[in-house]
Amino acid sequence: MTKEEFRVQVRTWLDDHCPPACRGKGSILPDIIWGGRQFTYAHPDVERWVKALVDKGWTVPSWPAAYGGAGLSAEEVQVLHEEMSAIGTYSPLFSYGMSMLGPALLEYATEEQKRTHLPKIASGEIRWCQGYSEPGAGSDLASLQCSAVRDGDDYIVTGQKIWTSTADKSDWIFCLVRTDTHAPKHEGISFLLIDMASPGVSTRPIELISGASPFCETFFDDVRVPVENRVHEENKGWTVAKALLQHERTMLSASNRRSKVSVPGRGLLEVARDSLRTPEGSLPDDTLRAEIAQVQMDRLCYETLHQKNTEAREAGHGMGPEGSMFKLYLSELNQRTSDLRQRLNGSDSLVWNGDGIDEKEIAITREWLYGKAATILGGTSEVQLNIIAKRVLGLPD
Amino acid sequence: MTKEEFRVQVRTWLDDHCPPACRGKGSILPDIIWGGRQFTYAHPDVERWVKALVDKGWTVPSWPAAYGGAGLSAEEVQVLHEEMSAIGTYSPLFSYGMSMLGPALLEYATEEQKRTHLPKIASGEIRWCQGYSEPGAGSDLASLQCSAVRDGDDYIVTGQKIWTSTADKSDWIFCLVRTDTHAPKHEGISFLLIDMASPGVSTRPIELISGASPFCETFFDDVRVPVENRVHEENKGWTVAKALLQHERTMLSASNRRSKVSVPGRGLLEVARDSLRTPEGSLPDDTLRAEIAQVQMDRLCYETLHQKNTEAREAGHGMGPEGSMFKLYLSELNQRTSDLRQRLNGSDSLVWNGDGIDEKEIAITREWLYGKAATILGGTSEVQLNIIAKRVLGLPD
Amino acid sequence: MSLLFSEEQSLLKESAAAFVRNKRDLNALRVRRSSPGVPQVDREIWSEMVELGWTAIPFEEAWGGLGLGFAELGIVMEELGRGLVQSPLLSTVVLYGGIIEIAGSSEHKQRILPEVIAGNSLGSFAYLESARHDPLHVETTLKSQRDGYRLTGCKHFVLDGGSADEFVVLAREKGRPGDDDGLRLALVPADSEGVELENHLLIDGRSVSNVHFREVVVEDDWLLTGAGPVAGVVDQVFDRATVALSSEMLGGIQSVFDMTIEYLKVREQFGAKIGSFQGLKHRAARWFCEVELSKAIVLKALRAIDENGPETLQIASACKARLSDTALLSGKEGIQMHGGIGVTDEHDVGLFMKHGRVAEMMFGDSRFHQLRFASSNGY
Amino acid sequence: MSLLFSEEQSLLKESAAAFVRNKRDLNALRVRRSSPGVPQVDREIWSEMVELGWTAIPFEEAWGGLGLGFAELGIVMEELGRGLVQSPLLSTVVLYGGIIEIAGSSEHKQRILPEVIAGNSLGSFAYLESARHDPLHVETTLKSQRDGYRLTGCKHFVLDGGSADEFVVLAREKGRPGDDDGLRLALVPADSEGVELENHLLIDGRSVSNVHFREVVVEDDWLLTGAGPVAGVVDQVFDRATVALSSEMLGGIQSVFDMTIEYLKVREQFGAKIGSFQGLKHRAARWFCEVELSKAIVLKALRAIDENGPETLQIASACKARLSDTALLSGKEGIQMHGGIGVTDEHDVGLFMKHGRVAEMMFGDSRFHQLRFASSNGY
Repeated sequence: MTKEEFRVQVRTWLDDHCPPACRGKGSILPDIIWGGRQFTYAHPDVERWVKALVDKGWTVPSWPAAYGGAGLSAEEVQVLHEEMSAIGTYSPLFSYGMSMLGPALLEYATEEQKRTHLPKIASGEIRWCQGYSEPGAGSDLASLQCSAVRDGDDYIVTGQKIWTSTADKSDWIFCLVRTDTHAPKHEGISFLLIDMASPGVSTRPIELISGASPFCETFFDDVRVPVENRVHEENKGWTVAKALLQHERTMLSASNRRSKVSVPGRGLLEVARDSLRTPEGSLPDDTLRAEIAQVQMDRLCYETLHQKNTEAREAGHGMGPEGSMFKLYLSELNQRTSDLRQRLNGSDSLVWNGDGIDEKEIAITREWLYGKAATILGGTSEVQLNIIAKRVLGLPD
Repeated sequence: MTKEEFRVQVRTWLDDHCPPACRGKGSILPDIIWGGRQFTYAHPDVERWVKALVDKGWTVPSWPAAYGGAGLSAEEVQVLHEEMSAIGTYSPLFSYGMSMLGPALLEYATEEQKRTHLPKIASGEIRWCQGYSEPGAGSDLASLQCSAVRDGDDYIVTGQKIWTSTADKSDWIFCLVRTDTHAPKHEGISFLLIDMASPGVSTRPIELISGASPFCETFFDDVRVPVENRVHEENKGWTVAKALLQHERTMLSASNRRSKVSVPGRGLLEVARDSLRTPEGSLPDDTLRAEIAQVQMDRLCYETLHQKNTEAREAGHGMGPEGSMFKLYLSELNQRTSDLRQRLNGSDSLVWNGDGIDEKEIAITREWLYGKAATILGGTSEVQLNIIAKRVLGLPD
Repeated sequence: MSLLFSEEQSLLKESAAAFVRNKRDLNALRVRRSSPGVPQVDREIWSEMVELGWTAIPFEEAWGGLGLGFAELGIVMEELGRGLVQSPLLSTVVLYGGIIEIAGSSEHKQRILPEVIAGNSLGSFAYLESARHDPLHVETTLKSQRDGYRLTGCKHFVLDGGSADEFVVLAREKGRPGDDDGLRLALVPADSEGVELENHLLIDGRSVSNVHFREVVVEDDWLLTGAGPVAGVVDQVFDRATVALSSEMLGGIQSVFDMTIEYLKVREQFGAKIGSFQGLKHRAARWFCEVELSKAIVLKALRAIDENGPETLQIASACKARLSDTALLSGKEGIQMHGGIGVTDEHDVGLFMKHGRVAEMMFGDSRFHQLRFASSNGY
Repeated sequence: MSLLFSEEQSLLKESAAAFVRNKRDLNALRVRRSSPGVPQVDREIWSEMVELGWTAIPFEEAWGGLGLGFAELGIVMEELGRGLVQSPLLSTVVLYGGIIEIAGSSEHKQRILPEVIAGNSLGSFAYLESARHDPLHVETTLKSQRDGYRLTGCKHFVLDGGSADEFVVLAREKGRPGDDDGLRLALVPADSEGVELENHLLIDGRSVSNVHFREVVVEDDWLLTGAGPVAGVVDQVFDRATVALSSEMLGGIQSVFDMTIEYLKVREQFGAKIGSFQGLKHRAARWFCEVELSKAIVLKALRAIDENGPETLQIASACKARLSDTALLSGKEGIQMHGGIGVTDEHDVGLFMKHGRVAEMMFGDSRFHQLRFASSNGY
């Protein structure tokens, strides 16, 4: 089938299956649907649309059909996105299962593991979270202590994970655990899939400087995990972890999803115009004009670099360690942007609560505070700099 | 004698000995007289004034009288400076002998060495230069290779020094040389005084990115140096060197000498007014106003910190490793200042030569280029940062 | 004036430090932030501060003051900042009391200053009408009527407004917003008819209010000055306030710096103390320089306020600009060097970062003071 | 348009790189700088460039051009920048030829473009009258007389002015300096009576001239446009020039970056390669990011020039601002990381730093382009 034939097919299918309520400007589609057992649809049209996508394999179009995908080529995926964009719709299902675990399973899991887990990710039935970091093992991820001791056909897992994003809303967790305490630290780690309904698993939300957060601590108290839930060989979990971190960085480096700006709330310029009482025309303070221009220009440069990289990947060049550059730069750019926006917003953005203050009023403040985590979580800026220095520039140890 | 009695004495002496031509606004005194055998006075009044100071021991007033000083207390030195300032004069004699070698000799030299060398420094008869750095030993000063091998009552010195400031105009050089190649690197170094008229000593000026410079390379080709010219014990030269480096940093951290600004040429604001065609009033570009204000405010902060440190030292607290902070910050502040000044001066400061261009036209450009060396020579910024981290903050190795 | 402490100043510093060690309670700050309603000034701590004589520091002995200066008040503010101990010193002593001292009649001083010193009366300065610091942008009007004046307008960000007994209000008698002419300062009791408050809690636990004035009757003797330009008084008050606030910022900055350097010495990653990594070492060393510059300029600025020389305004702006930048850097590096734990609410570094951020923007951020410095130097 | 190279573009890049490897001669630059007098354009290298077809790249085939665009010209400029090979491509092809192409009559094009492409005619654009880039500040006057016009004024910093056969001069027919109205573009042969040059050598070896015009007779058909606003033409020319120059800067930046990273891998201090020190590693990694961003925006800007869409001006300004900042950083880090050897004239890094500095300021520094970007976005 040629590209254009495929395009025609897609159009027809969309005409038939995408409800008008899920298209265009007034679309009722939420930004993201994370799925999982706790999730229920707020609107039947959304449910109809997602089910149609799932049936077609188009929530994860590049995955093989056997695992819930549609086996599309990169070019076909591109066409699919273009056609959905053209009518103002998209596939709202998104999860760490889709963006991180799925690609790792495709590479490292057994056939049985793939058939068990991938379709439920594709359909949104099971929501996954990530159990990597521990309180004592931050940037030095591989120094993790959470242990899994073999007992017959099970592992007994004991320990604590931190920064397990949305653990309290997730059904399963993929975990790095230590299966050999005597081996060098990278060589005693295994990769386990754990059902969070298992006895001994508990979670506690983490409060951040910005308030309530999606992050949790997750505790494992003698949790039994069947050996068949180990991905890849025992003590070879670091190989899986590295592949998965690469996917995470790629995900974090996408400046925006579906062209919505990554920094929520009112734009810089909008805030500046309000704050400086200048509804139109040139702003009265050149220093602020220059600062706003700088972050806008930097974003333009960043997006161009990202586009170039995407084109190169589509042309067959792999994403290498330079993924660290994207994670590093975007997190800092977003911080600079929200720092400036908060500063422009002046005294209004210093308020936390009180008379007449609701969540909308303090959105800029919360976002600014929450953004402080961006240069730390998912690999600190310092770790990214080390990776660039070593693996991109080849500087000596 | 009370402080005020001393003040009266100083006044009377100045009245009698300071020629009118060497005072006040129209003073013919040069900024600095480096002295040395190659030097001749351009004006008899200046010669008369310097000779009078030398006779009185007031070119190095705090040194003991036996070595060419006047044995004044810190308070008396202060009074002397105040009184000279009051009539717009100063002691123009200045040299590395006075600021660096002298204090080190006072601490480490034998009585005979002091009597031989210090009076000639005090009188300006002998000009000294410093032989520390080598091409392979930059920041890692102690890895120096220039060797001194004992031969009877002499050392035979062989090797190369670099960044020997004004070596081509100096009479003697103080050098760090390696006397033990097997010892740990800090423990095989000795401190030698070498007459540059000795056979086998040669110098070559170094051209910098800013053009001709005071710096030289100095070569030692089997130079015989009497053992009596070694200061302190053999292989203990590093002790002397460290004390001397401290004096150097103290000297470099003085933002200005006799209240002349440290960055020569027209001031920032003057350049900005010309360049923006705004002879008075507010400058038309807020971003430039903010940049000029920033360096001016930073200089105010720096000078305040320097003053605080000076007061603390006068109150009896020693200058510790925080001297590195002064060297670091001032060199970078001066670079930022001349970078901004050159940028304000626009296309005019990009010219190197041509029709109608003389040295005065390119003073801003040369100064900007020369200033690039300030964060490298005398200990790079990186070395200063290491010292602060380790010796001030106590961070672990 | 020397930048070193006199013996008396060293003693004051010790006593303030002891007080703060004793009162420092960052968990109370957390609780307060999540409790409903905006809390009032803590009267218990306040009365202890009054007993220690801190409210009396900058006032003349004639009014019951100690006749000391900002060099001394700054010492206290710095120590309070170190422990994030909150008090109405800034709103009541520096702003309210300060304005009365500068621009009040002797009747005003007689009535107000002893009550401020005794801790009986709290006040604040109601000046701001825009999100960014822009003190001359005054739309609030003061209109002359047969039976006195009428005050109408809304003021933002009035420090400790919810606890104040009286406000000094900056209002416009003539001219347009932005003019430095036509301004007046009026005393308005908080319980006057037509005064209405919205109280807000800030991210760092401070309280501020929006204060609405609706046709509030202002009697003749509530006005602080003649019809001359008030802008000079406002400048002088802000010089004092920025420098006092800078002292408080300095205390917070040092706490963050100290706790972070300590963390670098104990936290291990990759088999080594993280303070041994040169990347962090160099940043720590640069941060140290900024802290040292901040200490120096605060000392100079406090003394400049006391000497009241012609360069006070420049020095005060240089001080606030520097402290704002250093506070920003300290919040950033403090959190980043702590890593994950640094962004959790349970760790103290975030509280200090928020304190620094509020202070950074209060009375003008570094951009504002750069341009103020430039203007006052004639360019 | 794709940001990746087409096969033709890759070939062009290889051929330009080979040329530069061959012609690169930094010692000649040093000699030239210390020789008396200001050198002319090197006609030998120029004729080789002409033979390679580089002068023909951006012009339509109708005039003998190759009908390619800035995407291709930028490839050549970048390689030239890598080796600091100087040529009048910027002055003659981008500025002089570009203006003729944009604003000339077909007679002008017929006369001039084939000669430019053939390398027979050199020209430049005489616009600047102030130390900082401020193209609308034009005091040079063009006065109508019975027998044509008279041109009077002085232009600074005319690129390769000493070698030019003809200038395009930006002059004011009416209005005041700073107005974007009342401007004209006039062709003036360099040998016209009343034209006088002062030639200057820049720190990076480029040549520029101050050109005085003293009552120079300008004939009617030397004028490029009607009496309409010329500012749009000037903007368009500067977009092209800044982006072409940015390409050249990118080449220089990459050379400094590469030679410095290489130095970090071989230079030893304290018993280790200095590239193993984390302080330098992190700075190198950040520098790498800036270089990568620079590469990307140059590609985008070159393509924007060719597409001539509504956002060209913003993209060109974002490009020049970024490249100016990266050039500044590269000069600074390049020298600092080389240490002492980096400030000596014998090391190449200083030559690249100077090249970057000149280009940073030419056609507006990053401050200028920040504000231009802001204005063009309406704020």
